[in-house]
Amino acid sequence: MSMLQHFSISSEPVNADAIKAFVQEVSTGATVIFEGIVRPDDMGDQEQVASIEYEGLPEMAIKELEKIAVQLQSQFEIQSIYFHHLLGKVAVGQTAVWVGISAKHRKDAFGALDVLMDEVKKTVPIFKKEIGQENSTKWVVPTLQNEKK
Amino acid sequence: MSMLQHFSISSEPVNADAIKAFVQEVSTGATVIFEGIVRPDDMGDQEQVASIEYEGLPEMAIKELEKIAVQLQSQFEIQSIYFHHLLGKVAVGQTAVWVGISAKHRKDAFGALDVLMDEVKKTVPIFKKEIGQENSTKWVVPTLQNEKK
Amino acid sequence: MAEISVDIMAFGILKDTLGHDWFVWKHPEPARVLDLRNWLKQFPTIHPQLPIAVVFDQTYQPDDYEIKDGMKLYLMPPVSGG
Amino acid sequence: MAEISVDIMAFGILKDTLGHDWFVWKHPEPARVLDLRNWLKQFPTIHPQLPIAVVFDQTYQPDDYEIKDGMKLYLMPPVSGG
Repeated sequence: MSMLQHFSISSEPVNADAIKAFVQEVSTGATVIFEGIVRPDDMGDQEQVASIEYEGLPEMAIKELEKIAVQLQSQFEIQSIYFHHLLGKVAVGQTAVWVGISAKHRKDAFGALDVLMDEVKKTVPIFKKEIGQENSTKWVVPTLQNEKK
Repeated sequence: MSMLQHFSISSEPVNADAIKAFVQEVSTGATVIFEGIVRPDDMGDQEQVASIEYEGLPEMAIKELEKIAVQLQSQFEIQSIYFHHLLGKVAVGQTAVWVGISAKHRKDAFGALDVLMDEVKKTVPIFKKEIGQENSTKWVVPTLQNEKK
Repeated sequence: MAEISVDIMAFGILKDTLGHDWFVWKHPEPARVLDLRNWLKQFPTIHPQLPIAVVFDQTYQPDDYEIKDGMKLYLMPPVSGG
Repeated sequence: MAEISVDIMAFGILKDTLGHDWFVWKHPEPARVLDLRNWLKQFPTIHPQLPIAVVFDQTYQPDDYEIKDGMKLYLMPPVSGG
């Protein structure tokens, strides 16, 4: 089954309405739009995250996202995927990642969204550094206790 | 933990931006917005659904939704829920149900959305009748082979 | 023997069988939800496997719930919103 | 013995250890990804349990992948987007 897809990684935010229009263009059934927003997590030493700085390799990231899309199509019946990830500094409360998915049935849309985000966190070359209110920085390394710098 | 919640059932559509504003007001972390859209399903006899007519008991529906919200809070750490269901006739391609959920972590938002929709389909007194392109009608009865009228 | 009389409104597919507005149901005391369900079995147009919920006071009531004179009840087929 | 020379750029936490721009790595032939990983163990500032991915041609390469002279490689810690 064919699927409409859009993957982008840049320092420009996108408009959620554009994502909605993209995924609803080909949908009758279920659309789901997810936004991942920067949290004021505790960095330790009584300091809270003020922003997160993302860096990555956009071209390779899109290649990895395309692989994930192939996997999703084998697992779920979905009609479209829209994915956008910001690079650069994103303040607490701001959206860093947008995902839109449409499917005939909601279970496919929900399942694909969940698997997509899990896979992004395994293979897509994007790296984040927390920046505290006092400007200390800490790279986030999922498999290790986080390193403090 | 406190949670912001809004449940409504009426013949008026809502604006997805309002849902987004509602759930993002209290969110840093993850927001997910689901729209359930009327599908042009096959009704048999080569006729396709042109619209769906919803009827229900709004006051009792909201009571049932409040029970579901209590259940969700026991299972997931969520910050807000917004739910709106249309009554009356909704054409193919139009949204009939909107849900917005925010949580600190996306797994809670996704899980709560999935459970919410499952529970709505068990206990919330809303009933739908498919109306075909040739104006034949068919009540949708999930536990039976659908009755044709 | 005393008899109860209640107003009933049906929803969904049941509405087509039982009427689009309130109707009156009468039954000797004591009347329980199960009696109402059994009464509904007389209608050949109601599918014998259709689960029917009986609602009073915005609450689904069980088989042994006693229906009192003057109550307003709703009859509901399985819900299908969402 | 011939030696290969490759350009390497590090990402994330590795950037702070190895430099913010391209650096050159030299190694006798044959050089495999495992040799590069072993070389990285000399840095006391790199956590010994940090998984490090080696990327060539936008692809994660395995331990036995042979690194050829003139390649441009990326070193990546575990990804943390999303």
